[in-house]
Amino acid sequence: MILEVKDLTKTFQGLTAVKQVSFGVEKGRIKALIGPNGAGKTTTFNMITGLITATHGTVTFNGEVINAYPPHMRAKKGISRTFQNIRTFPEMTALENVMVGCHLRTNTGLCAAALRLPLCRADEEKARERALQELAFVGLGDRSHLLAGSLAMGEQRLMEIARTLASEPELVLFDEPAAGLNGKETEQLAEDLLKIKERGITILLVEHDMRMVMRVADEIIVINYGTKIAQGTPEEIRNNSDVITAYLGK
Amino acid sequence: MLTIENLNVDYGGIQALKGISLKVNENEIVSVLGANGAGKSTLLMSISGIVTASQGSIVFDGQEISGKSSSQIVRIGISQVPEGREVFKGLSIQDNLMMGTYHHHSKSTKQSIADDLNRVFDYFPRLKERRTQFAGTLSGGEQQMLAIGRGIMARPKLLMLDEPSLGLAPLIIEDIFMILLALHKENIPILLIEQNAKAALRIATRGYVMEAGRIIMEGKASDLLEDKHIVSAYLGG
Amino acid sequence: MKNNVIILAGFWLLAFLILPLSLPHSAVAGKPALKIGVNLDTTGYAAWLGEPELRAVQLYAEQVNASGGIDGHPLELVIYDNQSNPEKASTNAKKMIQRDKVSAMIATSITATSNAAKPVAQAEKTTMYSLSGSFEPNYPDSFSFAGFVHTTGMVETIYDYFAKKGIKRVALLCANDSTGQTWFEVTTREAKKYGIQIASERFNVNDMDVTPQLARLKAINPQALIVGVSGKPNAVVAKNFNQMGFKIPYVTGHGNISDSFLKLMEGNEPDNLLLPGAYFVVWQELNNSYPQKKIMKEFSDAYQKKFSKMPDIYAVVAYDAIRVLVEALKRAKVRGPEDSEKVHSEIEKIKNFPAVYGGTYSFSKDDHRGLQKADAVMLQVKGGKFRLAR
Amino acid sequence: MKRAIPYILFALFIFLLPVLMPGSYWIHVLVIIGTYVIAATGIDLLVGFAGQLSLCQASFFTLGAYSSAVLVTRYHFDHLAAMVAGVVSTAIVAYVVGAPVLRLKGYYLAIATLGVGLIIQSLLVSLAEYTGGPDGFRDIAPLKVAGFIFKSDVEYYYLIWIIAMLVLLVTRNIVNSRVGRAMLAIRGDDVAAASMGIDIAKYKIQAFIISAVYASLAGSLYAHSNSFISPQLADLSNSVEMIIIVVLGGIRTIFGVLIGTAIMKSIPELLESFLDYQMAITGIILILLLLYMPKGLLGIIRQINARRAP
Amino acid sequence: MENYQLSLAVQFIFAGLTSGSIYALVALGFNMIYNVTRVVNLAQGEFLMLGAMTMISLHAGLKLPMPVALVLSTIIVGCIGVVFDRFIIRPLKKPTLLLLILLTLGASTFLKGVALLIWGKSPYSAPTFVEMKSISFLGASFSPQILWVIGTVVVTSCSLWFFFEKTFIGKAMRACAENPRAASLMGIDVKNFVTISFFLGGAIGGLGGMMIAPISFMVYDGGTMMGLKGFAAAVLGGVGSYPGAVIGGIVLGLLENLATGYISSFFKDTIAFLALLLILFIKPSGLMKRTED
Repeated sequence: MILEVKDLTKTFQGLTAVKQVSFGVEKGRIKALIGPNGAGKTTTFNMITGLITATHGTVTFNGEVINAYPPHMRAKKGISRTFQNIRTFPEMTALENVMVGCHLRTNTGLCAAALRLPLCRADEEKARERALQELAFVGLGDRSHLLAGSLAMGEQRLMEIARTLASEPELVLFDEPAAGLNGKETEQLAEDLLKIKERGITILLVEHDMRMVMRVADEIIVINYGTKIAQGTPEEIRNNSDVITAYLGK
Repeated sequence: MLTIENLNVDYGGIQALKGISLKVNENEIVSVLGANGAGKSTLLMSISGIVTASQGSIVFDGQEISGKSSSQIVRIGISQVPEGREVFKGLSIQDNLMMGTYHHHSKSTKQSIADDLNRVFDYFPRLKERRTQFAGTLSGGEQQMLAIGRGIMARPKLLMLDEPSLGLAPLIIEDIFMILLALHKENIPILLIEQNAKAALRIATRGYVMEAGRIIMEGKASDLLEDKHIVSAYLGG
Repeated sequence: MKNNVIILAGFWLLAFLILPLSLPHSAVAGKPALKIGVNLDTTGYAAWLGEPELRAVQLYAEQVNASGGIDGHPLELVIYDNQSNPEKASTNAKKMIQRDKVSAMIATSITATSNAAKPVAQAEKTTMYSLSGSFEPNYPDSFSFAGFVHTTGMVETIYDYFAKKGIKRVALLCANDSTGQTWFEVTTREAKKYGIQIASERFNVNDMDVTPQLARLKAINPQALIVGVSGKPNAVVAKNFNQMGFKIPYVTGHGNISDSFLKLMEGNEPDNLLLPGAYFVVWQELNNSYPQKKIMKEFSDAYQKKFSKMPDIYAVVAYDAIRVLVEALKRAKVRGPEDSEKVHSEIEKIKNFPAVYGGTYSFSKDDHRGLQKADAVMLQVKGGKFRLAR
Repeated sequence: MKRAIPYILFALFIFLLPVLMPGSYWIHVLVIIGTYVIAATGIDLLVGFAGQLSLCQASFFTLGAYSSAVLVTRYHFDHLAAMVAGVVSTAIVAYVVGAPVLRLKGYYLAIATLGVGLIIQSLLVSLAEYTGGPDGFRDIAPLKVAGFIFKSDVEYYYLIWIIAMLVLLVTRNIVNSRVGRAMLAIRGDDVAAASMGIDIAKYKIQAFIISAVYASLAGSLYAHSNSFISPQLADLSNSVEMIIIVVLGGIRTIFGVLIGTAIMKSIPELLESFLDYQMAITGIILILLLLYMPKGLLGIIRQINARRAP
Repeated sequence: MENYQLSLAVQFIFAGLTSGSIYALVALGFNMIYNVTRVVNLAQGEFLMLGAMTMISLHAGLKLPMPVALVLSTIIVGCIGVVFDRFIIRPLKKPTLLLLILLTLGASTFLKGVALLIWGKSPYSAPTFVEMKSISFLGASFSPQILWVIGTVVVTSCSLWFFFEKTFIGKAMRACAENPRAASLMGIDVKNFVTISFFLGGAIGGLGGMMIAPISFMVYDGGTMMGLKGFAAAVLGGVGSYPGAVIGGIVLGLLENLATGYISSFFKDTIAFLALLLILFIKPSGLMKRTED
């Protein structure tokens, strides 16, 4: 298990958004988290990445309890994510956006930067190369010089993925990556996720597009009203009557 | 009902719409498909008067509406449910719905507005339960219901929806499309823009396909569903 | 790359715009004009002082030029506004000395701006005549002079008056600005000599309400209140003072001797409003034998005729300052900026020069004010007019 | 190497200026411009790159000025040591203040920094025993470094402009590095930045401290070159002026600060004959510049160039 | 002695209420504009000054009776607010917080400059609305004008609250602020509402100025500091909240005056702003922030 979530609970002003959710993610696999809108999926994501702190329960990553870590420390440990409403740095170019992803894997400090020491130059070169590589990986190799804000939405999503990969994560959390993409783009995205999995990176996925989830996920967890209602292989989930009434329909 | 001819829209030097011609007849659900950035939202915005067309005509109910302000257009009877819901998060759910009545509020009787409200609550019982809560506390699916409800409160002669299924769970998408069909039965024509092409074409009577600001194909929805090009480009294998 | 070239071009352009400005003004035909720099607070918070001062200086320049100038040289004023801002005051001083080549300067009426201009005058060896009562012009090799009786003299005048009236417990309310600071320091220091007991509070010039301070001061049951501030805040204090039912004398600084102060206090005038000031203010009350009464009347008439306004104490101080400077220019036979170093030693030689202010100016190496404590007098505001205090 | 040519030309220009206009009063103005370039560059880094609005830059400037002045004049510190002490203590103040304040955002940050500025200013006024109070601090000794005493404007001109150019260079280096990118990312979207492993608090405070250090340095130089300082230097309007400088020159274009400062400090010079009209005219100029050139002069030049380039 | 302490405390509190109420009025006008347009208007203090100056000119200069002068100058300053929006705010293409702050500060310089040209540099005063020397209460005494000031704050804040929370039009105005585009899709004429909000914002600011004119005096640059303190009050109470504006203003006013009274008049601003910072550190979004954001 690379990630283990145990009894995770979050209450907002008396309302329980997530109630004692527990699951694990095995290394090198794709796990999907599905459930109706407002079921608490994004809240769970935010607790894993540290954007909000859990009211109760633990998040264990690589055997270490990381509850007390702020987001950037968790990123340093190897957890990276994308966002439901794409979050780019719109006034930076695509290349610079992805170079920000290299932040963790370079270490120029303030003084080295100010004096532009050789260390700093080397870091810059390294980051640039890495960023170009990742942009090429997601198929944006020729868009690197454009401002992130001027890219089409699908491209921004891909750029966000490249940025995530540039931080050399062990685990990536994808929050509804297919939202707003059409059928064909979604298929392309599924291919990309599988390619990322091939690189040995573990994936936790939140998605409403069932076709994609069924195609890429090794295992699926279903939550509703903040509690886990089912867990299993895509096949099992597809036939689970609870899931059908709560989420899938028909 | 709605007839658009040769519509052109420029966005800061970039031509977003190039000679669009489109029609919505009475009692129709027309859906417009297309990739991101094809100009679908711009089309709706120019019908609503948020964006002004550089050329072309939009005739609604026999009346030329291009060049009219958005508030005039709402008054004429076109109501849009915008992409991404855009509910007023700081207002209560009931107040959100009441905002839909803004353009006829002073002319309508209290009773007729209350009837409308009840009609919406019949469609979306979940909204009724939470009528006094802030809209910001709703989940994505509920917000979409609210946005549609707000559109209905405007008593539209034409309802336009921009990606109502965006980011919603399968079950809720189904609910929403059922409600669109129900509205259609009440003789409200609908112009629907959807990324989720399959679902859209299933309920639509006719469909248009847009690419790079142009309409490249149009036809009966059932025909489009079977078209090879559409299947490979938008529906996925 | 291209950007940088454009920036560079921009800078060159700027330089060409600036260069012509930096050239000295060409001399006019005839005898070259003698220049006096006027560096006043004509806008900003001390603008109400700067304005009358500027008017008085302009009036005198006109009078001098009408009567043939200084040995045939016309007098030219180089006027800059320092916006009551020390930084501007210092810049202005540099500008008038280096660019405009003035022979002497009149500087501001507030201490902070005078202090800011002082090092420039010193470095450039150019005489500066400050119009501030608390500015310190006496120090080794000083090129600075100052108008007014020194604040210490003013405070002593007040305390002498208190001694006569048997006042021993005094409440002190000073502003958090330059004037307030000076009054706070001088009054508390002098109080020891006179055996006066003082309770003090501070307030901000922007305050709309000083009742908390006044309430605290009430605790010592004071026999008089001294308010160390000039201008507008006085009105707020006076209003609160009356409101709280104080009946004791209300004493404030000489900086308030102006028409605008009287207007300000209209309707809120404390029963017993006192301030130390100059004989000029009450020249109509003076005996005809008072030696300066004639020049006082002349100045007052000329000023009123030109500006349709009563001259206030600041106008007088500025008028005197330029009179002294022109006198020194005459005596030193200054013919151009190259002679400006001589001006200050010439002023030190001026003795018994009649002051429109009241009294006479007698300067020396150690006294760059020239006025004595005896030239100050206690005044009282009665019925919207300044009177001699009984 | 070719890229360095404009910089060298510019440096040459700066060094030739005093030769071109000897004895001119404008040298004095240029000294002041140089000082403000140093301080405003800090604002460009903090507001432009890290996206943290600060309304207390002038207070840090004044803090630097006072620490130099008081230490040298009252306690007879070595001038260089006093300057360093001033910079260090300002950095400490910035750290102590910045740690809590920078957690705030938007107007809350604006009002908090404004409060910090007012507190520093009112302390300088209140602690009259050390600072001379509202009258200001006068007779500050001219700067003496290794036996050399800076006296004339021209000497200060060279000193200050060398420092200003170093500051610009250092800032440019920071901006074009991992650190600068991290700051820009925080400005763009702090949540995304944190998710990329950027320690938001650390970089915000680094930017805050650097800008305070620049301000303090500029303040020290100002104190010595001007020999008189007063708490009015810490006025809010001065802090705002520094931000306006940055915006006019072109926010996030390091060298735009030069243009912005030149404009802001020349406006009053050029308007001086308007006296009472000055304020209204300055207001109009500001409004027009901000409305029709929100990207600043250098920003516009860059935009035009970018459009021309493929 | 105890009596003395009590009257001292009452005196401090009334002083705090007076300045606090003025801050509250500035903050109310500020929030009024912010809530409909999301514009951060730092020139609100200048509306105060314009209100006071216009009223004094109308009353003392044109000899209009006080109530007429009050109403007229409220309308005039409201109209200035509208002009302000038309020529200064609306041309701004991409409003950011930074640009808005700078722009409104620039506008404040301009308004001061114009006021300087019209009214000159000398301070003006106005008579209290009701002829009365002073009111005594528990040994403390204060100006009767305080009651007018407090009354104005109560009436203004209550009617604003009622308007925006309870009336249909008020809710529509809130909708405009939250999402102008969605609002116009409802047929709401957003531009009209923006104009109305600037009118009201200007009018409330002007009213504040008229209320204090008899207490403090007004000069061409007398509004700036009050504007800033009012902005601080708005932030303290939570930007956008009307009860917050009132509470923020009163808290700030009380803090200042209690600090003056009980600690030291020398460190008044220092203490008041330290307290403000502390409150912000503990409650980073102000005392009464609405839940929506």
